[in-house]
Amino acid sequence: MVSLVLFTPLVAALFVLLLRKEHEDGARWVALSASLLTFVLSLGLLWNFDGNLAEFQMVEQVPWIPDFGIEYHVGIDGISLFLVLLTTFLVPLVILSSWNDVHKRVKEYQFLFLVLETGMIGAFVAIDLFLFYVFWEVMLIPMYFLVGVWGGQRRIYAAIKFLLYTMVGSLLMLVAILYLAYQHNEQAGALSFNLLQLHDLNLSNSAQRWLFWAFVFSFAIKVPLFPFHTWLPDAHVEAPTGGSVILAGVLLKMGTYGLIRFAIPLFPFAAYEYAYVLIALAVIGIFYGALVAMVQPDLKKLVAYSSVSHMGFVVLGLFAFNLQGSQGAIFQMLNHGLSTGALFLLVGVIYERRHTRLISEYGGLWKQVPLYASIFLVTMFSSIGLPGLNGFIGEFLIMLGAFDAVIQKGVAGTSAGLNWLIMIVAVSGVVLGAVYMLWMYQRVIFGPLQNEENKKLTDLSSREVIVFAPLLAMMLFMGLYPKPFLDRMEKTVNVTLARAEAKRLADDARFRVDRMRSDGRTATVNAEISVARQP
Amino acid sequence: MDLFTFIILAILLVGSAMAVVLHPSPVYSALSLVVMMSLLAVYFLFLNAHVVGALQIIVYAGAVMVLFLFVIMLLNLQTESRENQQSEMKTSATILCLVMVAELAFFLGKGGGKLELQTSQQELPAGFGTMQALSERLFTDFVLPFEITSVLLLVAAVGAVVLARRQA
Amino acid sequence: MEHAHTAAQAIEAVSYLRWIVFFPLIGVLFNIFLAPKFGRRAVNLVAPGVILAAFAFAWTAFEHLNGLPPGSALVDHLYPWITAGNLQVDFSLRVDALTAVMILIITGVGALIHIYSTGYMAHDEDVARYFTYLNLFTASMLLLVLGENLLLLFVGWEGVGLCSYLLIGFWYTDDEKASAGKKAFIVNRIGDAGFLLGMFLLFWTLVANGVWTLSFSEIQRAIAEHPEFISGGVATAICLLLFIGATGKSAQIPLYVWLPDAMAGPTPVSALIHAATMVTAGVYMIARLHFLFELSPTALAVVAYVAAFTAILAASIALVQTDIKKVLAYSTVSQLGYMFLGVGVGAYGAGVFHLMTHAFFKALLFLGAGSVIHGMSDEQDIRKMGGLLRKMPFTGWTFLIGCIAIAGVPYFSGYYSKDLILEEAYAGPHAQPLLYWVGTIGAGMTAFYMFRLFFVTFWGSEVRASHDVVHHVHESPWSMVIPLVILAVLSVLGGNLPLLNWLSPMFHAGHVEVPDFIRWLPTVAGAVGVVLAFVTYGMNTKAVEKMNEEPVGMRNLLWNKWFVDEAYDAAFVKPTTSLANGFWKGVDTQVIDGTVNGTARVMELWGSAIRTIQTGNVQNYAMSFLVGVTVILFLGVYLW
Amino acid sequence: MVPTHYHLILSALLFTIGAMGVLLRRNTIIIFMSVELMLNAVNLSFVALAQHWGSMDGQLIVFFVMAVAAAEAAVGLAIILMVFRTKETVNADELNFMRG
Repeated sequence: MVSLVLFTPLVAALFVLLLRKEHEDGARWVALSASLLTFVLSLGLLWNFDGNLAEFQMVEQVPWIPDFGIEYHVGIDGISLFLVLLTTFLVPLVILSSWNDVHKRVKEYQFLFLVLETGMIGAFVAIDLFLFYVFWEVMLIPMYFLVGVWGGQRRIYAAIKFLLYTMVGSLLMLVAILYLAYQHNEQAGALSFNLLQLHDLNLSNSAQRWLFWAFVFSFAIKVPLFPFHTWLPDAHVEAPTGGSVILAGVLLKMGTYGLIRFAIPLFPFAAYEYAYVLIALAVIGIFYGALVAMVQPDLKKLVAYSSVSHMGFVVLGLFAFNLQGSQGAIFQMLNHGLSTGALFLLVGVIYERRHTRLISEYGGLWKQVPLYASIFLVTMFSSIGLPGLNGFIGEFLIMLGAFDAVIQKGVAGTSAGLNWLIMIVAVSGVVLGAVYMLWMYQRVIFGPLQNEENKKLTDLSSREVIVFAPLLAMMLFMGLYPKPFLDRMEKTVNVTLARAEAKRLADDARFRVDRMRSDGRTATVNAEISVARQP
Repeated sequence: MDLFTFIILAILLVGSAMAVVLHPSPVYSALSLVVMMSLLAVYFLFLNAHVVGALQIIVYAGAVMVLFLFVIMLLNLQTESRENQQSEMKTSATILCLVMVAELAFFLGKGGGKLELQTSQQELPAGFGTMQALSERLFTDFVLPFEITSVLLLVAAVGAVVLARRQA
Repeated sequence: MEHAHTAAQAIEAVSYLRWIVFFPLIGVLFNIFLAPKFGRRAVNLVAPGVILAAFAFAWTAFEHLNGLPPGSALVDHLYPWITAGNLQVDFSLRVDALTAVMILIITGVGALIHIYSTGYMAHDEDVARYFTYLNLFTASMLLLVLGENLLLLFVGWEGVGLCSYLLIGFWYTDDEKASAGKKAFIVNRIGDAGFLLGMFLLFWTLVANGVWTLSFSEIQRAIAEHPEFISGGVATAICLLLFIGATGKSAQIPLYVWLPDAMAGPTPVSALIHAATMVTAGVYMIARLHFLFELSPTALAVVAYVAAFTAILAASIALVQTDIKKVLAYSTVSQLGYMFLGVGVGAYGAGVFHLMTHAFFKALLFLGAGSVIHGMSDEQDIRKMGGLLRKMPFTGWTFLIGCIAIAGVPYFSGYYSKDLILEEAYAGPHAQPLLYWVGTIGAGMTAFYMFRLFFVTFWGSEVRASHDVVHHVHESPWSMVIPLVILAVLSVLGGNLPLLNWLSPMFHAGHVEVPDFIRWLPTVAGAVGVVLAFVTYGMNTKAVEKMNEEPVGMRNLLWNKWFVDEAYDAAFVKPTTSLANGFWKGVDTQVIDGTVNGTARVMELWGSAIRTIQTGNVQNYAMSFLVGVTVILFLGVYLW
Repeated sequence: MVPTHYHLILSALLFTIGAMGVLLRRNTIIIFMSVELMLNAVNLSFVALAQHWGSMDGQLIVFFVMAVAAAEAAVGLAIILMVFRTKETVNADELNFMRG
């Protein structure tokens, strides 16, 4: 089942390759129908998913490179389920939206998009770390080309910046993955990249720290967490609309997904120890991204910086280490995928007509394109986090969780004043989010219609309405009835957190025992060991 | 092989090799190479490698060198002036080669260190180096590399044709 | 206390409460999807119709509740909304005595204003969009008061903010109006951020004691049974954070600045949102959470002081304004101050009472102002008006009734509620006698500026406007006049409604005993204000000319609203913008990208240095290759 | 009997002569022939070692080396031909297409 979803786009991609170059519409139709088919198949995943199970479901496990313990091992759990669905949901819309947008090398464009889809789904469903790494890189290459070939003026700079940034991070992660596999070899006698087996490794304190940072560095670049975010505005601005949507909608989620899937469960001790750093960076990102977004003259850049702010919320929620925060974070990933994806699509719509993204070029569009303006309005408020739309649920749960962690439990630090400062800055993101979005909206949509060029704008075509309708419907549905989503996540998140907490406590006890041994205080060691053995 | 034969062959081999490298005319160089390869074939016979010796004559001295001579004639290459013969790195290259020879000779002269190449001569199995023995290995254990080699040759042949074809 | 608590309180589950919210939403959907097909007449029918339907359901709920023992409630449980572990937030609606009053005000006044709008917006081409927003607003406001838990209240809370934003900026082609909408939303958001923090603190404080809930009734029960759950300091923090939310929504210091600007919207909107309903949400919220505020006298005191200060500050600004809507806007801020003063001194019933009477007379005043503006071809400057009483008799006389009511003339509605608040401030359960005096001075100012407005606008014999405008002045159509008349009747009689009795099971309000002169002093102050206004503006025809002069001294200060907007601009807006620019151009471009690109540049330098040995000559490469071989051989020989 | 390392030293000598040819000469054809010379030198050591260890594998490898050398000669000479056509020279100093 999972493999079917995973490889349908890839097969279709190969099929696209066989088409003749002139056959542009053929390539579009193949890509669209394949991605739709993938979406329908992924609905099967949702249908078969059992929300009462915390562990991976629909698991497929086949040896791949047995000598090194590498397996083709995929499955779905409450964390990845909706991210896979988000991916399969967005890709058809993106292909549809770029129907008339892309004229250059259409066949290759569709091919890369389908390969990209397989890469993204694969990264979400992989249980084997090696497999995860493979898909992680598979994702990178099509994106590099999408930016580099179909991008704007400075596309080469942006593409290379994007590639190098991500590569640097992912290489560190690769080293960490290999270390884990070898560690497993030492402790259990065989190489293994199986996440479920690697959970049980006993890592030393310093090893945990190094590995944690290797993983986090890689994911932080992808998220992107302040101060590793500068590739994002460049990549977004230069990428074609479809690329931006997928980049913001799905690729950024890889970072936060990696945090909750790998970094926190594998190294809970280090995660807890350094939570304050990540919370601080997340909060700075929220504030910083919002402020910088405010003064951007370019629509796409504005939305890109808003992503920095929104993804900061997600990281904040994850490092709250509680159910509310984590569930909110996962929910917020979906929200951000929908609303920021829709925002990029909206920017793409007017860019396609006017070939400029400068806010100052627009103004008073409501008169000319009321339907567009209304859809923009709803999307904007979804992004701002207006209650009743999806954004609010995520932000609320995250802040609720973060409040517990920061103020009540003091995860971030010991000084109450500092904790309140962190919390207030985080909440200020809600205000600033409204500031930059509304200001942008006012300058683009409101005011008098002065620019002659804009008087020629046409409102959304029926194709574009078809693209936006499902997005808006999902925003409303998720805002009004988030329970089906939250329920399916809850078990997995709960177990993940509980396991991480248990492991952290066990590690903590182990380290204390080690320290005492080295101090020569053997008398109390036995007592400590019995404490450590308790769950 | 006794020491005398070895010395004779070695001197001839080194001489013809030097001629290949140093002779100003490409044609003479090529002919020296033919001589050198034929001598090597003889050398192989002394080392119980009959089949390889025969192949050396057929493939190298026969096929490959004819190819070389064809090309030389095709390009109509003449003896070149002195300064055109040798590159600017003449001195350093010579020194480098001398150093390398010294190193190799030193290393091998000591019997290749732990390999102890001078002592452990052993009895050869019956039929060593014969066509039958070679074929048995070649078409059982080495059949896959063998087939791949055939593909390689085919590719090389096609490639050579494509490359050498005069573009319209 | 008439209602003793002997009778059993009932919680009755009903399923029609949802229709109170759903009907306006049906209107929204109609206006979005079907209005283009059915046209203006259908919109004019449907939009007020759905509000009337909601009113009918609200009345049903009220009657239903009336038939139950005091302190009862109706609950309509729809579905579990958010669940995350032990946290469960339900989508359920609840009507108790307080909510019943609120929904009747919202749907009642709302319906009148919808009807009025059909006349007022008759010449606007975007009427469907207008009613979409207005219906959505009503739905959100109803959700705000019906919501059974804090989060649902917050949904409505932000929803009304959204509609306020949309309606203020309704005439979006005017950049200033769009900016006013944006300002309203953002200032509200600042308050909302505080509100959220308060909600979080409350939630986790209860969780620390094992209670996972955001539901009002459960929180109330938990606190009633275990007051020790929330210590004094924490309670103060929670209440003050929530109050920050209230200052945003209900335009109190320091976040009141958006409300005067919000007058950019259509006048019926100002009447409904920025006078009668939305801005009172903060008062409602505190009344709803009074059990929480009771835990912290400090917080209550802060509320009372802020409120009184707001009341007098806004009243002072209203004294000199010349825009008819601006005067009413500052008057609203000031009256909201009185409401908060009421709840701040623990007189929740009195606060809600004033909320209701204010809804009547301020809606009346705004609608009257709208009628004037409509008749004067969109002129809002009172210096260009005058003598309108004769030209627009219904509007003029009903406006006068509104002025009398707000000025606190005895036996009109404002008299009852405002005096009650001031009496409570003097001797109530959390009395702040100082604030009684502040409030009394404010009452005098209120009477003065309202009658100044009345005299300058309606009194006199001639209209000080251009010939064309004067020629066009006309009384408004019936659809606008009828709501005026109904509201005028309510403004006169509203004070006699037995609201305090109705609310008493919730708030335990008792009558306070105060000396007679304390009881009459606010009325006297009001009378002085009226007389002063009459002397200055009613008898003196030169007064208007003086209003045209350049303001100096104190007048200048008031004319410019104490320069608060300018101060905020300098203190918050400008620094934020320059900080943002600094972040972008400094940190992002220079520091981070500088580092990144610098690394790349260093690599490039290395590359171009190393590139020189790439001669392209095969023999050079072979040479270096052989050098390497030699070195390795040497190492091999040496090591072996 | 001649000890094996004599053969190997001879092989090394021939190899170095070939290498010297590669480095010294400017004529690409002669460079190419020197490469062939080096290959032959290596073949010599393979055959000698095959005899030394009494294993046929060395001879088999020589067989494959010959095949590869033949292929290489064919392609290499074709390349030289083509280069000569465009550059009108076989002088290695003047062939710097790969200059960075």
